[in-house]
Parts: sequence; C-alpha cells; structure tokens
Amino acid sequence: MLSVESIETCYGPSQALFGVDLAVEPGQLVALMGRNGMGKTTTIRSIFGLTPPRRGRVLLDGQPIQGRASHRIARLGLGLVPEGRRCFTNLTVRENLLATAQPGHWTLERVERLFPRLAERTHQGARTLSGGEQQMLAIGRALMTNPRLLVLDEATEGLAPVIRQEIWKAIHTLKQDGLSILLVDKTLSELLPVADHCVVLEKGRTAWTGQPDELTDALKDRYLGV
Amino acid sequence: DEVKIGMITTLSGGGSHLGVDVRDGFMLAMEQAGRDDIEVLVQDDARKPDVAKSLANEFIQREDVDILTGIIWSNLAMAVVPSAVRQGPFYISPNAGPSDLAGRLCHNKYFNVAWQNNNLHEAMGAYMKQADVKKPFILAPNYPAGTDALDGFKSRFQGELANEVYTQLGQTDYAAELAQIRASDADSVFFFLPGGMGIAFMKQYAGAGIDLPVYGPAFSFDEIILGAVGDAAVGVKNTSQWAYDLDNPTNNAFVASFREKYGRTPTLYASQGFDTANLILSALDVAHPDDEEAFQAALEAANFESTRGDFRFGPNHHPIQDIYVREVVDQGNGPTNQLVGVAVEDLQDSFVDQCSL
Amino acid sequence: MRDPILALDGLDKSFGALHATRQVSLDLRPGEIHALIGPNGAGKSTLIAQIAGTLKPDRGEIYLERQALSSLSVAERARLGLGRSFQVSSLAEPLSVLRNVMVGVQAVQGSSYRFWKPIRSDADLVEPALRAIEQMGLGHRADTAVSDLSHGERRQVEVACALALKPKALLLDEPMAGLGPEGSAKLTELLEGLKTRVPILLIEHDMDAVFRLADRISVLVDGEVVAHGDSEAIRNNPHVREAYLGEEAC
Amino acid sequence: MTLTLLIEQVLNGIQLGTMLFLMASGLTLVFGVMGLINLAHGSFYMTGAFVTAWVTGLTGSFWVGLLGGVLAAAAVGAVVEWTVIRRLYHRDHLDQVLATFALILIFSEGTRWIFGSSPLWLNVPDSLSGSVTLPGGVEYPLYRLAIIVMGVAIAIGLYLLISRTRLGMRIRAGENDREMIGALGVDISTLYTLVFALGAALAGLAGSTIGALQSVQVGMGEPVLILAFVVIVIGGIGSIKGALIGAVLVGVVDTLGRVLLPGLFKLFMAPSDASGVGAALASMLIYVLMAGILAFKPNGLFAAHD
Amino acid sequence: MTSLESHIPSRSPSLGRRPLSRETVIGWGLILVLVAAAVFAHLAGEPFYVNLASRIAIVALAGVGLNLALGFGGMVSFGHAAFFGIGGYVAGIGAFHAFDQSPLFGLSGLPAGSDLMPVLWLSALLVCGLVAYAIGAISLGTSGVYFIMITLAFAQMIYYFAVSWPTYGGEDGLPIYIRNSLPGLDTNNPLVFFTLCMALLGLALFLTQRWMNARFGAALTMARLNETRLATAGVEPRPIRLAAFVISGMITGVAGALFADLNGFVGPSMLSWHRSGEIMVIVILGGVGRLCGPLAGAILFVMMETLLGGLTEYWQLFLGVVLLAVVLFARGGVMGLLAGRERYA
Ligand SMILES: Nc1ncnc2c1ncn2[C@@H]1O[C@H](COP(=O)(O)OP(=O)(O)OP(=O)(O)O)[C@@H](O)[C@H]1O
Ligand SMILES: Nc1ncnc2c1ncn2[C@@H]1O[C@H](COP(=O)(O)OP(=O)(O)OP(=O)(O)O)[C@@H](O)[C@H]1O
Ligand SMILES: [Mg+2]
Ligand SMILES: [Mg+2]
Repeated sequence: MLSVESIETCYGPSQALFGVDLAVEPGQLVALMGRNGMGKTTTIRSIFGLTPPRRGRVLLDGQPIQGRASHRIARLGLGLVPEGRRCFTNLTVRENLLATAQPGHWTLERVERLFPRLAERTHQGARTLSGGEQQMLAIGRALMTNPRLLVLDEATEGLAPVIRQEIWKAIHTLKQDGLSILLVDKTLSELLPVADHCVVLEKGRTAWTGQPDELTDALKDRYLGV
Repeated sequence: DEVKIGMITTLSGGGSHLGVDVRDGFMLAMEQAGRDDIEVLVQDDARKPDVAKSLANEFIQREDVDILTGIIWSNLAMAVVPSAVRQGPFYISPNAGPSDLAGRLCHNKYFNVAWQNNNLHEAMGAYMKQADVKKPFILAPNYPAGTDALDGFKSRFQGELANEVYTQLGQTDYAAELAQIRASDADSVFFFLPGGMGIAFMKQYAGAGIDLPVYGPAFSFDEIILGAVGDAAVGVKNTSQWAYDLDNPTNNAFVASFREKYGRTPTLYASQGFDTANLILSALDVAHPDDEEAFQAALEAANFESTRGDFRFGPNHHPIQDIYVREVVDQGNGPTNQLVGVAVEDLQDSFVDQCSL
Repeated sequence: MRDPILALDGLDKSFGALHATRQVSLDLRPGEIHALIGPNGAGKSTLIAQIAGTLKPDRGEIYLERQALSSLSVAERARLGLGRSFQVSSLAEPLSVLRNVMVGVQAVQGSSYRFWKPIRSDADLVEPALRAIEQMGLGHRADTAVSDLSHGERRQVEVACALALKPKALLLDEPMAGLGPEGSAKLTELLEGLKTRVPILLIEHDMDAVFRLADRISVLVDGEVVAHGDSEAIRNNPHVREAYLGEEAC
Repeated sequence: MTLTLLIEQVLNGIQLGTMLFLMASGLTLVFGVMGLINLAHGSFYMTGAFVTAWVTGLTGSFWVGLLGGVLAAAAVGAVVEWTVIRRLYHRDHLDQVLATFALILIFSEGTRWIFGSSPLWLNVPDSLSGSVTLPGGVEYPLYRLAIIVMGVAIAIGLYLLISRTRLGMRIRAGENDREMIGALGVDISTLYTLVFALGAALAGLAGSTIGALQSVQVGMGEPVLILAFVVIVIGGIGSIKGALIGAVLVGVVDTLGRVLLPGLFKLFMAPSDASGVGAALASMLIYVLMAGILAFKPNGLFAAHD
Repeated sequence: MTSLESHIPSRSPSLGRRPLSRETVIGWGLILVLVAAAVFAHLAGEPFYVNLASRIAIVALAGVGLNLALGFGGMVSFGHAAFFGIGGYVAGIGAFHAFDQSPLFGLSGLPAGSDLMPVLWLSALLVCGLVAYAIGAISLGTSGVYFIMITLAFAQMIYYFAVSWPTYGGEDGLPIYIRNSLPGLDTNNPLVFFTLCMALLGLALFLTQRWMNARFGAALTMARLNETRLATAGVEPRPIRLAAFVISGMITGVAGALFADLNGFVGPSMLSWHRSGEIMVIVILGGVGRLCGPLAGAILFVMMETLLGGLTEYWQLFLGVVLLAVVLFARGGVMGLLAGRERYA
C-alpha cells in the first residue's frame, strides 16, 4: 500500500537521504533498520511530509503523496509514533488521546485496555509522566487516529522489559488485526521475529532488503554493527 | 531676497488634527498673500521631542531658514525653542505657550500668536467667578500643562472647590472621577482634558446622569472634537480667544475662504495658523528677518488684521487679548460653538513679570 | 570497604497524592557501577533530579563525600563533582559539540567572569574538552553543531559533558537509550573503563548492559527500593521478575 | 467615602476589567496558545471602533455598526494571519515583535489615510443610555452594566471552548508541538487562522463597545494593548481564567488607586501636592502590582502550563 | 589527537569567527561609511548631516547595550528606555544644577551639578548600573514573555515618575542650554561631538566582542540557549545573566547621556515604551546577536525616518511596510542579509 521510490531529502543545505526505496504491503510489518544516523527517522519524516523529499516519490495506494501538507498525508490513514515521543506536554493524558482522534476501531476504552497505566493517569499532565508512560501515550495517540498504516520510530526505547514485552505483544496483536506497520527498532532479537520484511539503510540509501531470515550474521555485522 | 520659513508640526499619530489645522490655516494665508518670495517648508514631528529637535536643526543648519513655526505641544516647544532662537531664526509660535517661555526663558526672537497656556483657564476662572459659581469640581491630567491649568484657574477663581483631581495623562476611562463628581456637593465642573481625553470624558459625563453645568477651555471643544463628542457636549461653556462666528470682516472672510478651500469649519488652531502667517507677512512688508532689530520691531508692532479683532503683544511677546465665552449648541446640523460673551478683556498672562525683556 | 562517595539517606518526595520516592537510602562506592532499575514511572528520574538538585526532596539528605548537599544549588553540586546526563538530552542545539562540553570545563576551572581572554585560544579550556569528547569517540564530530547530530550521538555528547566536569560521581539516566547495538557496546566498554575513576549511578532499561556492567543493582518500584544485590541475585529475584523483568531474563 | 460610592467604584473597576478582558483574552489566546507576540492586537481594537463608528454613521444603527465592526475586525485578523502571521509562528519572538510593530504603523497610518486625522463620532445606543438603580441604591450607567454582563458571558464561553472542547485541545496541542499535530492529521493552519480571527473579533468587540464611551481615534489601541499585556502576564499567559481575574484585578486596583490614593496623601500633605503625588502614584500602581506579582509568582497567578 | 595549534584555527564556526570573517569586514565597512559621511558633511559645511551621523552613532550605542541583553543573553528587555532616559536625565540634571550652581536635587549638602561629560558619563554608568541591578535582580526570576512585561513595568514606573516630578520639568522635560563640556575639546563643534559618540560606540563594540569571545560570553550564550545545561555544567545562570543585564543597562545609559547632549533636551519621551520599542526594533532590524547589528539597524532606521519623513505625511506607513518586508524576507535582519544567517558565535 505504501511505496517509497528513491527519495532524496535534505535538512537545509545538508543532504540526509540519497535514494531510499521501500514498500509496505497491506497487513505487512516492515522493519526499517540501520545504524545511528543512517536516515531511518529522516525517511519517516519524508513519508509524512515533515521534511518533504526533494526528489523521488512516495505512493500510497498508488497515489503520489509527496509534497502534500502533512495533515493531509496523515488523514489518508497514516499514524505516527515519533522518535522521542513528543506527547503534548501541556495536555492531560486523556486530552492527548482525544485531541487528534478519528472515529474507528480504536476508542479511548480500547486504548486504555491496551495500556491500563494510561487509564490510571488519565487526568495527569503529560509533562509529568515517566518516560515509559509517555511512550505508551504516544502509541495510544497514534492508534486513536485509527490509521491503516502505523509507523513506529523506536517505540520501545527506554521502556522497562516487562512493558516492552507488552508493547511487542500489542504490536503483534495489531499486526494480526491486519494493520500495516512500518517499524524502526534497535532490538533485533525482538524485532526480527515479528517482521515480515526488512529494509536496511546505510548512509541515506537502501542498502539491503529481504526477509528477516535472510539477514545473515555477516550482513548484521556489516550494516547494523552487531 | 527670498525668505524661508520652516514649519515643524504634528501631522501623524495622536493629536495630528491640531497640526493639520495649524498648517492649513497658515498655508491659506500664504496663498492669499500670493507672494512668490516666501518658501514654506513643512515637516512632521510625529509628536516626538527629539524628532522635532532634529528637524529644527535640519531647518536651521541645512535650509538656513529665517523663521521657524508650527509646534503644537509645550514639551516639544520646550525642547526646540530655547536653543533654536539662540542659533539665529525667529520662532513664531502658533499654539504652544509654556509658562517658561513667557517668563523665565523669554527671548527677543520668540513670539507667541496664540496664547500663554494659562490664558483660557484664567479667563474661565474669572468668568465662573462672575457667573456666581460657588463650588466647582475641577480636574486636569497630572502633567505640567495640567497643573498649570488648574493653578491658572484657581488664580482667578479664588473660591471654594468641591474637589481638585489630577487624572492620568492619556487616561480614557473616567468612571471613577464621574462617580466622585456625582457623590460630591459640587455645583459645576471645570475640566482641562485635551484631545481624546476630553472626548472620552464628555461622552461618559453625558452617560453618567449628572446634570451639573460644565466649563472648560476651548481645547476640548473645537469643531473637530465636537464632531466626535456629539450632543453630549451641548450646553458646555468654553473660553476661547477666537470663535468662528466672531463678527469682524477679517474673520468672516477667513471662515468663508477656509470652508471653501478645505470643506470644513475652521478650529481655533486654524485661526492661529492663519494669524501667525499674517503676522509674519505684515512684518516682512517692513523688514527682512536678516535685519534682526527691524524685523523684531515689526513683529512687536503686530500690524496685521487678526481674526480675533484687536491684537497686540505684551512686553514678553505674548498676546494681550480678549477671551470670549462660547456655548455649545445644536441648531439641527450637529453641535457647534456659539459666541455668548466676553470672559475677560485684554487679558495678559501672569508670567510677564518674570520676563527680562 | 571504603567510604561511599555518594550517599542518600531516607529521601522522600511526593507530588500531591503521588508518593514518587519513599524513604530511599542508597550509596555509591568508589570504583563501582551501581545500577538503578525499575518499571517506568518507578521514580528513578525523580530520584536523580533530587540528587542533582533540580527537585527538592521533602525529607532526607544527600551526601557527596560526606558533605550534605541539600542546601546547594544545581550548579554548586555540579562544581562539587556531580556529573549528570539527562533522560531526554538537554544540550545547546546550535552550538558545536565542543562548545557544549567546554562550558563544563570552564566551571570546574573556576570563574566564568573572565571578560578578556578569548576561549578559542584558551588551551586550558579546549584541551580538556576535546579529551572528554574523544573519550566518547566523538572526536570527528567536535565541531558539528549539536542540531546536526543524530539521536545517538547526542547521548554521547551528554556523557562527554558530564565527563568534562571531572566528576566524583556520575549520574547517568538511560545513556543507552536510542543507541544501536554498536553504540551500546561501545558505551558499555567505555563505562567499564570509566568506573575505576568515577563511580557511576546508572539508570538503564537495557538489561544486557546492566547485567554486564553493574556491580550492584537496586530495584525501585513505586518509589521504594524493593530489592538490592548483585546481578545474579536480582536476576533470580521472583519479585523483580514479576514487577520488572518479565519472562525475559532467562 | 460612603459605602455606595465605594461599591460604585468597585463596579467601575470591574467594568474596566471586563473591557480589558475582551482585549486580553484574544491576546492570551494568540499569545499563549499560538506562541505569538502580537503587538498589533490593538489595531484590531481600533479597526472595530472605526468600522463601528463608520457603519453606525451610515446606517444610524449602533447594533448594525457593532456587528460590522466585529466582523471587520475578524476579517482583518484572518487576512493578517493569512498573509503575515503564519510566516512568523516558527520564528523567534523577536521577529514577531518587529513584524507586528510594523503592522501597528501600517494600520495606524492606513486608518488615518482612510478616515482622516479627526476623531470619529460614536455614541452609546439609546436603548442602553441612562442609568439604573441597583439593589443597595447604587446608581449605575446601564451601558457599563451591559459591558460587565457581556464580558462575563464571553469569559465563560471562552473558558469552556478552550478547556472542554476538542477544538480547544487541538489548539493547545498545536502550541506545544505544531509539527506533531500536523503529522497526526489536524489542519493546524486553518485552525490557527480561525483562532486568530476570533482573537481579533474579541478585540474588535472591545473597540466597538468602548468606542461609544471614549474617543474613536487613531492610536486608541496602544494604551489598551499595554494594559492587556499587563493583564495576561498577571493572570498567567494562555489562561482564560487568568486573563479574567487579572483583568478585574487590574481594573479594580487602577480605579480604586485613582480614587483613594490622593485622599490618602491628603492626610499628611498639602491638598494640592497630595492630589499630584497621589495621581502620580496611582498611574504607577498597576505596574507596581504587576512587578510585585511577578516577583513572587514568576509565571503569573494562573500559569496555564510551563 | 592532532595537535591543538593545527586543530583549532581550521575548525571554527563553532569557536568564534576567524579573524576576518565577512561580518567583521561589513562591520568595519559600516563604521567607515558613517565616519566618512560625517567628515564629508563637515567639510561640505553641512552640520545637519554631521549631527545626523551622531544621532545614528548614539542610537546604535543604545542598541549595542540592548543587544548584549537581548541578542547575546536572550533577555528580551522591553524596558531599556529606562536606562536610556536615566542616562539622559543624569546629563540633564547635572547640567541643570551646574547651570545655576545649585546642589543636586536642590538638597543642600549634596554637591553641585557638573557639566563635565566624563563625570556625567560615569554617573550615568553608576546610576544605570544600580537601577539595572535592582530591576534585573527582581526581573530575572521570570523568563520569556513575563520578563518582557516586567521590564516594561519598571520602565513605565520610571516614566510616570518622571512625568509627574515637577522639579525637572515633568512632561515638558528639561532643556540643556549649553552642551556639556569636555576639557580641551569644543563639544559644540558637531564633528567633535560626533567623534566622541563614535569613540564610545567603537569602545562598546570592541568590549562587547571581547566579552562575548571570553568565558563570560560562553557562559552567557549557554544561559540563553539552555539554562539547564549551564547549571548542570556547574555555572549559576542567574548571576551571569544579571551581570550581562547590568552592563547592558550601563551602555544604554551612556547612550542616553549623549542623546540628551545631542538634542540639548531630555524629557519623559526618552523613557516611554515607544522608545524601548524603537531601540528593540533597531536591534532586530540590524540583526539580533550580531555584533554590528545595532549599527546597521540604526543607520537604516534613522535614514528611513529622515528621508521618508520628508517625502510624505504618511511616512510611518511606508516605514511599516519596509520593516515588515525586512522581517519577512531578510531573516536575521540587515546583517543576516549582508553577512549570512550564521548567528551564534
Ligand atoms: N534537523 C537536522 N538537521 C540537520 N541534519 C540532521 C537533522 N536531523 C538529522 N540530521 C542528519 O541526518 C542524518 C540522518 O539522521 P536520522 O535522524 O534520520 O538517523 P536515524 O537513522 O534515525 O538515526 P538514530 O538511530 O540515531 O535515530 C544524520 O547524519 C543526522 O546527522
Ligand atoms: N512534577 C511532577 N508532578 C506530578 N507527578 C510527577 C512529577 N514528576 C514525576 N511525576 C510522576 O512520578 C513518577 C515517577 O517518575 P520518573 O520520571 O521518576 O519515573 P522513572 O522511574 O524515571 O521512569 P522511566 O523509566 O519511564 O523514565 C511518575 O509516575 C511520574 O508521572
Ligand atoms: Mg532516528
Ligand atoms: Mg526516567
């Protein structure tokens, strides 16, 4: 449903992406991998129109969407859990969830069932949440927009192992429900089992794509530094 | 030999209608004189003392003007005049008349064609005394012209006051003062609130349900302000050295030609601009400003037809003149002033003794 | 056993009804890494904030080499030798890495009220800063503006800033977060080398790193220290497994 | 001073306060919510007053004029947001100061170009002229009473809008992270245009209603602007509740200061000196109040966040 | 690690500019243009233009003062007119009492006034420093918009105080009949006066550059960009800011003293919030946090004021349009336009 065709993106004068290709089929979970600073976040920002690509195309259901305003792109059914959480810190937990919600499968009750911790803190300001709580909030917030394609940038960063397992479980459930997912994560041991397809970036280019089981130790060492 | 006149006046920002009227009156007289040996340069001071100061320097140092004129506000005049007259040109004031320039700091090259600031207030004090007012409530903004105004008023009124209140400069809400007036046992109100302050005060006075008679200087009741205040001002008595219905040939001609040219009734500021120009013209007929003594003497003679009728200068170069009382009336097409009498004849300012001229 | 460098004595902190820190007493001894783990929202960062001085504890006292800290400001504590990294990195974005690190050097060297000598030619300032940066393996990035760095590199700068203070104790709040496997490995190695010089109070959710590095581990749950011991003991503590580790730690 | 006089003066203070609130609420919305310093807010006040005076003059109806003034202010606000302000959101506060300062000059002189230098006529509508007797025997102008009622109603409405509605959440979220709310599918630009126009309309409403009491002239917005800034800072930026309480506080303190201080000084000074000194102190009073509050509560009385 | 010597000069945007950066060249260029214009005008017998150049230099000096707080320190003061005006009143009051040989404030026991510029400048420095200390000590507890407004509040208090203090003219202001003097120099000569203004401006620019490149500047920059980082690094942010604020007020105060002498007049308009706004506009117009930004801004602003004012009654409208165009299209002000966007030294 989503395909990115050799996009190039710049931050002001400095170019960060030099030709990234990737595709997400409906119901697929695609893992976007690469070392620090290789352009994973930039790719995601380019898809969402936050840093529009200079060249190349981004297609959603075959329609080019690059160059559109980011809210229009999001309305087409893309949900974002950004790097660094970026909760609306001046809103309460509940307001964070409701502010951008769209009608659909995911409701406040469902999200609170997924993350009971959020239900406990529903009237607390997001600013004072702990890091992990904020991460749950960011995922919940994206789900509440009822996306067809969920994009998670380092969604398990800084979470306690128990919670992380929960989130992976949640991701697994989401995938089984048929949601398409594009995922960036550092922990290969948790990522690879759920991924249908992997895309590896190096220095702003797609360096390798394939099935998770094709990712040999040599490749891991070369591209991911494991 | 050509004569250059520099006019520094307020043409933009708050209070610019005063400057516009002074300029229009002045230019009307110049046009009527039809002399081609006089050049008038006009610049806007935006009501800022330092801009006025810098313009004065420009006129004096670059344009080498013979005569300066135009300043509306006392604080600008205080910034400009003392040093300007020392540098060469004459300064003929069409409006501002701060007490220092009439007294302590008077100068042989400085003339005021309008009034010393206190004139109209003193006259009103005298008039209210005559009119048997017993206990006025008086108010003015808390700045030098305001305290001068009330002091001037008191110097002639010399009676009991219901209260004496200083408001904030630029204040636009007078609810608190109006409540004080209503609660007091005053039998009348005298106020000096120039510009927008006066408009606001009168409108709110009308809405406050107080029916004490109101008195004030003409500054709050020129034709332009009356247009903004509307019927709220009807019945107010105000003192002025001039009125558009003052019946003398010069004035009748002036009012008619001003209305024709600009499509509005002149204000006292317009008359002051007009008189200023005519005073200068009358002196230029006698001498060139380069001949300083002769020109000064010609100005002192004040040999021109004033819109006010009789006009002469006291020793400190400030007018000795009749001050009239006008009443705001509405004869169907909006409120306007009507002459009702003379408050004081041949009023001379009280600072003349401090002047060493 | 030597005297602890840093000692917390009965720290207590509430936000309204929420009791974020309950009677926490811990210490940090020379040459060790003391890891603090616990579920999200357990109060770890709150504890660090109280040590560093951005939050005031309701009760309790903090000692750095036996000196009580509670009346001192953040900056005074830093000058006494308390280095800190933030959970969400807090750097001056437009400035270069070097400039970010140099400020710390300047503070430990004494006055910032020097108006004459340009810092650019002040080797006393530049050299120690560069050393701290090199230590973090960021030498090639010293002149890059922080805003141009990737997430992971910023974490490294944070630690470099703390190192520049020549700290007596280091408080690191999730330094591995956002680092790739490679970066984590490098940092692990670095901290291992560092601990002989500076003891480290380490908050981390990366259990591989924690179990490898920590000499002692304290587990904080709901603001309370519920377990304390070496890696083995913690790994096998059923209570910790349930509250924090989940089924992972096998 | 008698009790009725005191009550009347307190009412006067409240009325001044509600007027300030109308200005301040728009300012605090734009300022706290959108993070924009808008010095040109006073220009919308002026726009409202001028258009109301003009339309009232044409149609003879104050109410038509009022509607015209408010709509004109909203329209001008929307256009300004669309052409200038939206380029400033991601800029430094300082760029915003300079740009909106430039807008003041353009609006003031533009208005003078169109309407001339003379103040315009605008009066209280007949249906609201005169005064009413309140319980307790206080005689009070009906128009001012109407302003108080209107101000309080608008305050409640705004508070509910911002704190209770989805729209309010989005606006606040947008202030916190504009990029993020866009990436979550909200058209924040249009939303901001609307908010800005709403703020302008409130300022326009203040200008229109107050224009009937004061003088409708170029530059009338500036002193009110400064007071409105004082109000939102005292109340805490971004907080509608703070703006209301700050406005009433400023109104009452200013009014009572003007009334009481000269009397206070007359106790131990010569009467004419006392009124001067008292008046001088009264004009400083709200600034003293603000400095005092900020010295102890650096984020105002009701800091909405931060 | 490479040796330091080879290391540092080559790597530099971060560490301060290379000796002759484009900005430095432009700064010198502006100074030269101004001096040349003044000298040329003097030779051509046009004292008006010499005075205009003095005015530019003085306004720029006030801007340099504000820039230290606002540009380098991130303290957006909307009350710098307070210092400008106090500086002016120091000069005015000194001259007033020197003129009639009365003791200061008319209080017997106090020394008489002085009309010596150095004495007045030092007094302006002292008084403004004290006032800035008091204002800063209270105001720096706040930040952001609150700081803007609390500084405005203090300036307004001083403004209203001056308006209603009759001894020194109140709203009418206080004329200085004879320009204050400097032994050995004819300060009434426009070129001499210009030279004085320019010398003080040059000194202020030089010192500012020195300070900002030194440790103090590094700390101040960090205080502006990230206060938490500075505190965590062991430097108290508030005293650093306060020091910068005090110095800033002092520089603006000296500019005020010169301005009073230039105009031969001091009045409350020097204290009004319009004036604060104007100084701020000059700094922003020139380029915030750029050493020579205030100079560039002052040249542009004063020239526009003078030239447009002669053209049309509605000149402020065009001034507004020009200012708006500068913000929207020339980011980083005039210096940004001329020397590039780079701002953080
Ligand atoms: N705002 C920015 N301005 C300039 N350059 C940037 C910016 N953000 C990122 N970069 C640069 O773009 C490149 C790609 O960064 P990106 O954040 O996409 O990497 P990443 O793969 O997400 O890394 P990480 O795993 O650390 O999050 C890096 O070299 C980084 O320095
Ligand atoms: N200022 C505050 N007001 C109210 N509650 C707060 C405040 N600061 C923190 N909290 C709450 O205190 C608890 C502890 O937060 P803290 O940030 O210390 O957690 P943590 O252990 O660091 O978690 P994580 O591992 O997710 O970072 C959380 O529940 C948080 O919501
Ligand atoms: Mg990333
Ligand atoms: Mg934490």
